[in-house]
Amino acid sequence: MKSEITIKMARCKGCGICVAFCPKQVLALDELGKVHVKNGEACIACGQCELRCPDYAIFVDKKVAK
Amino acid sequence: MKSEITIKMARCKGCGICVAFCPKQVLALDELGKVHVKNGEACIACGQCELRCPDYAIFVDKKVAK
Amino acid sequence: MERSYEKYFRQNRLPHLWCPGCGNGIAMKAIVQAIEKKGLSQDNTVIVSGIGCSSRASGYMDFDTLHTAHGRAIPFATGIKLANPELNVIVITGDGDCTAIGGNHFIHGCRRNIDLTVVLFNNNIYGMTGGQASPMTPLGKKATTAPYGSIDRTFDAARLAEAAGATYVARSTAYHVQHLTDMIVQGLDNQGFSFIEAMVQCPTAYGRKNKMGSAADMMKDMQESAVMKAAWDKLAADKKEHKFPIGVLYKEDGLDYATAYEAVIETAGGKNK
Amino acid sequence: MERSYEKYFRQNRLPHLWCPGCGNGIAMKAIVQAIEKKGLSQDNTVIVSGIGCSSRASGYMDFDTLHTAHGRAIPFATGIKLANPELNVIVITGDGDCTAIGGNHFIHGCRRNIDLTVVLFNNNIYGMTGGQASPMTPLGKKATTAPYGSIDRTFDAARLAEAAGATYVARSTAYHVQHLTDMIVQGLDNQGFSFIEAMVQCPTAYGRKNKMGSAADMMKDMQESAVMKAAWDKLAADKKEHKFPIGVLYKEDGLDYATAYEAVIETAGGKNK
Amino acid sequence: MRKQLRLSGSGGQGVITAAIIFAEAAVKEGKEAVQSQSYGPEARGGASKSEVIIDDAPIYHPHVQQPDLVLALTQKAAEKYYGDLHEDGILVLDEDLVPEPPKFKNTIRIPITKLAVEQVGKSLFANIVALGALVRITGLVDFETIKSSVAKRVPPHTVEKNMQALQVGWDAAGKAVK
Amino acid sequence: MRKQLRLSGSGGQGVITAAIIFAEAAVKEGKEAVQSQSYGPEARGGASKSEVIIDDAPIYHPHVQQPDLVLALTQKAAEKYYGDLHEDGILVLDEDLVPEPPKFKNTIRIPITKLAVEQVGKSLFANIVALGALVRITGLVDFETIKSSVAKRVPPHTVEKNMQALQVGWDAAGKAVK
Amino acid sequence: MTEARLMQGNEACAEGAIAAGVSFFGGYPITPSTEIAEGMAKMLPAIGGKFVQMEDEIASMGVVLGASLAGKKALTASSGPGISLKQELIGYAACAEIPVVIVNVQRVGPSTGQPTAPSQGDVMQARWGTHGDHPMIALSPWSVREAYDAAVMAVNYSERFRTPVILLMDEIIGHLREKVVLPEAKDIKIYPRRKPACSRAEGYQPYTPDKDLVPNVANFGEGYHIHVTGLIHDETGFPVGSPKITEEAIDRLHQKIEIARDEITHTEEYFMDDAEYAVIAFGGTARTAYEAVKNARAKGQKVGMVRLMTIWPFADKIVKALAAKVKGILVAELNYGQLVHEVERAVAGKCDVQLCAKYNMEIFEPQEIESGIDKLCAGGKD
Amino acid sequence: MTEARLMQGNEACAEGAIAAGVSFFGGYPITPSTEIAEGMAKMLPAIGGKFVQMEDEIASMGVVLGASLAGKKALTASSGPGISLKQELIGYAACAEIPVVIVNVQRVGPSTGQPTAPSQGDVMQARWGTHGDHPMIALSPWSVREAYDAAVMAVNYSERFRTPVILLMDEIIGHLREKVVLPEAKDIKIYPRRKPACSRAEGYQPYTPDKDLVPNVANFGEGYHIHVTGLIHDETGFPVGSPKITEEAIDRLHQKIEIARDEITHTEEYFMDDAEYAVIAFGGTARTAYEAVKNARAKGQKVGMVRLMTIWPFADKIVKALAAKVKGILVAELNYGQLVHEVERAVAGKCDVQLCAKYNMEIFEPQEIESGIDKLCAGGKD
Ligand SMILES: Cc1ncc(C[n+]2csc(CCOP(=O)(O)OP(=O)(O)O)c2C)c(N)n1
Ligand SMILES: Cc1ncc(C[n+]2csc(CCOP(=O)(O)OP(=O)(O)O)c2C)c(N)n1
Ligand code: SF4
Ligand code: SF4
Ligand code: SF4
Ligand code: SF4
Repeated sequence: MKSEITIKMARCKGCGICVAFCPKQVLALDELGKVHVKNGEACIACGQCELRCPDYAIFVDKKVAK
Repeated sequence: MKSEITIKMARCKGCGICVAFCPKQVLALDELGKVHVKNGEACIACGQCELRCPDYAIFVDKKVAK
Repeated sequence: MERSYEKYFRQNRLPHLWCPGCGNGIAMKAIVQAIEKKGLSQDNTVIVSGIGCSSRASGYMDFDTLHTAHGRAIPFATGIKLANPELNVIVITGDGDCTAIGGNHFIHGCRRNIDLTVVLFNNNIYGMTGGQASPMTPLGKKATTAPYGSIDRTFDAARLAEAAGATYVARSTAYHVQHLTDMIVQGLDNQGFSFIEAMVQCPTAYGRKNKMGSAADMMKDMQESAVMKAAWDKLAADKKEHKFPIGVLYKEDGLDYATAYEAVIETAGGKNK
Repeated sequence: MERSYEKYFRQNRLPHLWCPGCGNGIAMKAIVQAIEKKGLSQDNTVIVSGIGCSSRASGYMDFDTLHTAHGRAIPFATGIKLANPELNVIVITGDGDCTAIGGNHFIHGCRRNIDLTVVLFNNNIYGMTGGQASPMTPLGKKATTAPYGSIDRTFDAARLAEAAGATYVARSTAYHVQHLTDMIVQGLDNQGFSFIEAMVQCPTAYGRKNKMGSAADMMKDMQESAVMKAAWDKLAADKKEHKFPIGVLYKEDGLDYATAYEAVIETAGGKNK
Repeated sequence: MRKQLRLSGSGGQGVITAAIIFAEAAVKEGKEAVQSQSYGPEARGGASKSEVIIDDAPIYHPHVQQPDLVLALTQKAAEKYYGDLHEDGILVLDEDLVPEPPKFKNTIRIPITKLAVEQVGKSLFANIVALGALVRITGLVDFETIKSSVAKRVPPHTVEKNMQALQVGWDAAGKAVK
Repeated sequence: MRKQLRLSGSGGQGVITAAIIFAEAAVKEGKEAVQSQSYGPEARGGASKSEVIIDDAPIYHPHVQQPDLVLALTQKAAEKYYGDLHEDGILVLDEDLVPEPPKFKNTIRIPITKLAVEQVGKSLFANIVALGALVRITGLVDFETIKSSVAKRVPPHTVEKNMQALQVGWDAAGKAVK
Repeated sequence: MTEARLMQGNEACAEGAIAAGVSFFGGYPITPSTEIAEGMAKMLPAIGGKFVQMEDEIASMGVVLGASLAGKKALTASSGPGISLKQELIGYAACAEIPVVIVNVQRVGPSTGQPTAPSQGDVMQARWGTHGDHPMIALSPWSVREAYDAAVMAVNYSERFRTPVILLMDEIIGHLREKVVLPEAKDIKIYPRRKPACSRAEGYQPYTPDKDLVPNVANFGEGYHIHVTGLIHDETGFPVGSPKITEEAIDRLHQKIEIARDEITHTEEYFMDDAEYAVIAFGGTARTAYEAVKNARAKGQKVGMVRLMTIWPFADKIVKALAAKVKGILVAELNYGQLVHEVERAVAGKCDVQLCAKYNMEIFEPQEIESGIDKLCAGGKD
Repeated sequence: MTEARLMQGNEACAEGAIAAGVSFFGGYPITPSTEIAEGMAKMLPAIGGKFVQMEDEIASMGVVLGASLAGKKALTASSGPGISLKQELIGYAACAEIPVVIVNVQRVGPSTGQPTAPSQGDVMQARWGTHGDHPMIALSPWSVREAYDAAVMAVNYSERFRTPVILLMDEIIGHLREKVVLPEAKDIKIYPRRKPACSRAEGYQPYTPDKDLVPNVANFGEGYHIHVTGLIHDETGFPVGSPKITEEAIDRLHQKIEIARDEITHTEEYFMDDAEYAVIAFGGTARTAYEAVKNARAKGQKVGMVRLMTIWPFADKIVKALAAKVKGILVAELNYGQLVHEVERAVAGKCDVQLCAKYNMEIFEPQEIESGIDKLCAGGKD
């Protein structure tokens, strides 16, 4: 996993924008209509989800090699 | 005199526009501030005075040879 | 010497109340002459005005006439036209009436392309109230509310009309009275929002304060500053200062609002009422 | 993962009340990021908005904020700027707020070139009141007050701003969020009236009624329709349909109103108070 | 006899539509009915409630004073709106979206939204599923009447799905009250 | 002792300015003074009148009730405004512009406008010529006081001409009342 | 009789207006009046009428006045802030005598206030909102069916008196849905547009009053060449600066409605036969007041209710008569206390007047008005 | 003491406002208020203040409210139609508690009316012109000197109560020139802009009321990050949809002025010592009423005058006390009858109330009020 994905659940409204713009199908919505990380391994930390999330609910940070 | 100049005195406010635009100095204002024909002979019936009179007070008609 | 256009005036209301030398009278004559040229019937032509010296014109013209509130002529006129599209609706307005308090209605009238012919008597000042600055008072000029010279940039109402959607935009001056008549005739020809800016002199509230001489002097200024559109387009930028273009400034084809509405009625299954 | 821009939000008021997928949140973030880029102090930046979904933004932003009446943000903002020219004044408005009821203030703000940065969240509809047509609802689209499809021609707000006198005019979209931020930064750079149109999706009141799919679908439409200004200028006319230019659309130098006023005070012999 | 119903949920869940259809069905059956709603101060989101009063006599005061039934489709709505429920009244809850049901004697829990998604295909139909359930639970209007009322209110191409939703709700209520 | 003056003419003739200056001079001399005017309903043109009341005691009702003096610079103004003049009052008329003077005992005719044109150079100064005449006729304020009041009110570059106008009026009144 | 329907107050208002002959609507959306515009947008084109959404509420007033002058019956609708913006042109309509109906679906103010919440806080504004002197007609329905009837009546009064009429709804009724049975078209009385009584040649003057003091102003486009202005004008329609004409003009504006006052002041009485106390209420609040009075009667209190459907002109006579009859009056209104001023004025000390006011964004509960009644019966002491 | 000057009412108003600390004016010209704008355009820049001419009256209200929020004392002025247009934002100022003074130099309405002629026809509009519930302060000067003082007072009240104040002038005073002696600057009491009592860190909330129920709202740019809205809000300034907060908010708006009511209700009595009848008048009309009362006294009639300088809040107490003392009250006003309604309400039948109204575009003559007095003394019979 190249990245750390943080989700502020209280903010997420499940609009699906992050899901739609993720080039690697990392994200999905659950039944309660909130986003979750379905396939974290595939994340390339492009940040498209964070960029367009209208609710500032999802954040992607590059994992810093320790 | 090539023309007939008619003045509706009740309308004339003596603004002097006709006087200023007359190319032949036919017209002048009197003391009471109304226009009068000072030199009718010079009139060439160009109609400049009538054209721009804001009060529709002066009219020039070409004299029709009888 | 009876002039045929006299029949378009309410004779019992003349002489009008405008000041000696005021350009409004010239512009008003241009309108009735345009009406005469177009042969519009007095019975189905309506004159609508706002409030201002210029807007007094409606009272002098022998049609159904409507002297509305300051700035509101265009909405009233829109209601008249939509209610009865058979009527020819002409709006007379001032630079303050049209572009200050009435600015929003002006641009929305343009946007809708409602079939009105709007003639703006632009005297660069609020005449009626005694000489306050208008949105069309040139920079640096004095007005009672601009005693140190105006710093408010001006509208180019014609440019604004075009950007807002008017389909016919023209300008002329009280000096160029025949040309002005022609501009109005073409405005009446256009089925859509037609805007004609008529530059007029206000010797009382504007000219005097700005030492511009007599009414005739002010008209001579117009003569000097106005440049026909075709010539204007060729004029070098540095030659354009203190000058302005006259003529048809913009023209396009576009469906007018009342006609466009017919489609709505059709879709809704209604019949024109 | 704390983001530095979070400090510009009133955390206790988040999550905001906008619908799931509403583009307003994206545009609001673009504004705070522009503020951060410019390094504007939170203490001397004021956010002014009108009334509408978009205008709710002022409540979420941690500055002095002012939620005015529908359409009136620009006059209030003008008063703030003139009273205290040290303040950075940013206006957030909607397409209805700015170009319908607020249209006159909008063009007059442009004309005066008062130093405001006005960001119009254009969702093509009245969101707040549940989906009535705005002056920027495209022809043929449905709205609750245009059940048969809109016949009202639309404003090009950017073109209007330019014609009215704005000295900086730009457009971007919620899809192009970084570009949008950049457009706002440049707007803040300009000392004068800066206008930025931000296209945003309203999936609730506009998208649903017009079968435009999800919020993401609406953003993809933006991606497809928006063309960078440079490319736009080269685009063949027939290729322009359903597309629109984004980027800096107009820019000029011009004295802003508050600065111009200094000269008045000087002439009058006063000192700035 | 007066019956007072309160339907609650969050903004987009369609409780107002459900209430309107209910009231319409009652009118169709010759009863007096009033329906009202209140929005939160927020334009969007927030809790939303809609009330229906059904009676044989004219109805004056238009709001529910003590509901005989409260439907809540979210936790927030349940907490906010069940308080004044008549002690013999019925509380109907979405089983999944009200995970912590208030303690009330007469509570019926139905997985309304889940049923809408799973059996009708979209959470959008939750309100009609709920309506089907309410019709059965209250017995105030005929199932046939509600069907025709629904058919009149919804977009034509969704009528079939909505009929299905009604039936799903009706059946679920049958199971739940058993 | 109360004195009531009415100055009338047409729109641009400056009777309001004259009245203001008169009142100002009275104030300078320590008197109470009020000045008011009324415009016709017309924006422009039409008759215009301005009134001045001068007294030693406070002045309440602000309009002239019965003038002691009426000045009229046009025929129309004369007809419209002289009616309620006190029988012992004075009617001052522009000799040329009021060609048909109303029949009133105490009438003074002065060619005010003509004097302004001929002796001061412009009809614009008619109001100040009239003022000079009124000061002499009424004796209510000092000629020196009026001079300084005029100097204060008019544009600086016109002060000289205006002083001349005052004098012309003063002299003409002297001749007329002789 | 038509079939029973579940109908919303705003919807009923729109349908009522159309039934009365309205074929033109100009407006600008605002909660809680928007459904009227939306209904008109849908219904008008279907009958060949026209709906136009204007740029703001001022333009909305302008466009309906224009349409009315061109011969169409016209309606506009708004709430709170929008009604405030319309004031100048409401005055224009009064002065130029242009028939028009303005619906105000009241919400909580001042300013943006609580936009979705019910209120009756615009009662005094309806009478005094614009500058200068002119009378006003305002009607306030208490049911969905009456919203329909009041819309018909408002249109009729605007035409009959050539005056703006305010349909003073509240959110309670505007958004309420209830069972209604509408009248059949043939049973609806419509006041037609007044027509000139003579031709131009016969000396027609647009503002010459008819016997009922109302002028028969011609529509534009009928060949009369009339002039319409917001300046004070004489019978010709042209402005005059004469004191006499000014007084006459303002007098007539008031008198044309004053002489019909009794006829247009609609009120209803409930439980009043032997009442010693009365509740005065109107609009949506009257429904709750009715319930409260019924409950009070059940408790043995001798109280009745007078419901005002016509708010303006105020029911002076009726309230005066009431004051002579009862010991006390309770005015229940959903505001800080507005109509109560008029009641106090009319009562002129003849009986006790108390106020039951509520302005917390919720409607009254019957119990609240019942406590008011208890206090009233106790002579103001509790 | 300063030198005596001949000064116009409108001029005095402008100078008074500046003396009270006004440094910002936004306006739009309209007769008969224009001289105020013109005076401000000239004077303000000379003291480093700002004058801006806006596109209309609505923008004028907006710009002064913005300037006030940014810390400047601000004034606007208008008449008739312009005042009607300002109503929405007057309500905004009341709700958001923004200090501002609106001068209304009244002219004859309705609508365009008689634009150059005097009237007092906007008395009720001043109180009830905007939608929703909020109180209003309105002052009406009767002399040029008092126009100056009233301007100072209006600015002070607007600052002290954080509320819009209407300076309800009339054309009579606005255009009158008379001798005045202005107070010296050092003798003018100025109420300074209220300041936050604590810092942000200490939990500052902009709408927390001070002891006098008025909040100390910070100016923009002082680092408080406040939020200002026209929605009903709590002490934080943010909107809340709670019935309790709504009620409290509306209550406080009224109460902050109510508790100071006696102090701000300025009235004067003339010839009242042994009076059996009284004339109530205000503004320019009071001057004529004074003359009439003096004449009546000379004729032996036991009549006095009560002049209201504060029109709103209405002088309830004073009028009630008056009613207990005299046999009859004559209300003289230059309109169709407006303030008389309030007088009747307050009097509540305790004495006779008669109206002396004039609305023909001319001011009263003393004789007209004297006839009114004759009728009053004859018990309404003549
Ligand atoms: C609502 C309103 N505001 C202000 C006025 C005052 N007013 C009358 S005409 C006018 C401006 C006139 O200027 P313009 O429109 O340029 O016309 P002009 O008199 O110069 O022809 C103003 C401000 C008014 N009548 N109504
Ligand atoms: C004077 C006035 N008129 C109407 C309204 C009702 N209203 C509130 S927001 C709005 C339009 C919102 O549309 P827009 O400005 O495009 O913003 P959006 O909600 O789409 O972001 C309207 C009509 C109001 N609050 N005030
Ligand atoms: S974009 Fe944001 S709000 Fe939307 S689903 Fe993703 S995380 Fe949630
Ligand atoms: S232009 Fe007309 S009004 Fe002017 S002086 Fe000549 S005739 Fe008279
Ligand atoms: S003031 Fe100016 S615009 Fe008005 S009538 Fe006089 S010259 Fe014409
Ligand atoms: S209605 Fe539209 S604009 Fe408003 S919050 Fe919802 S998505 Fe956003």
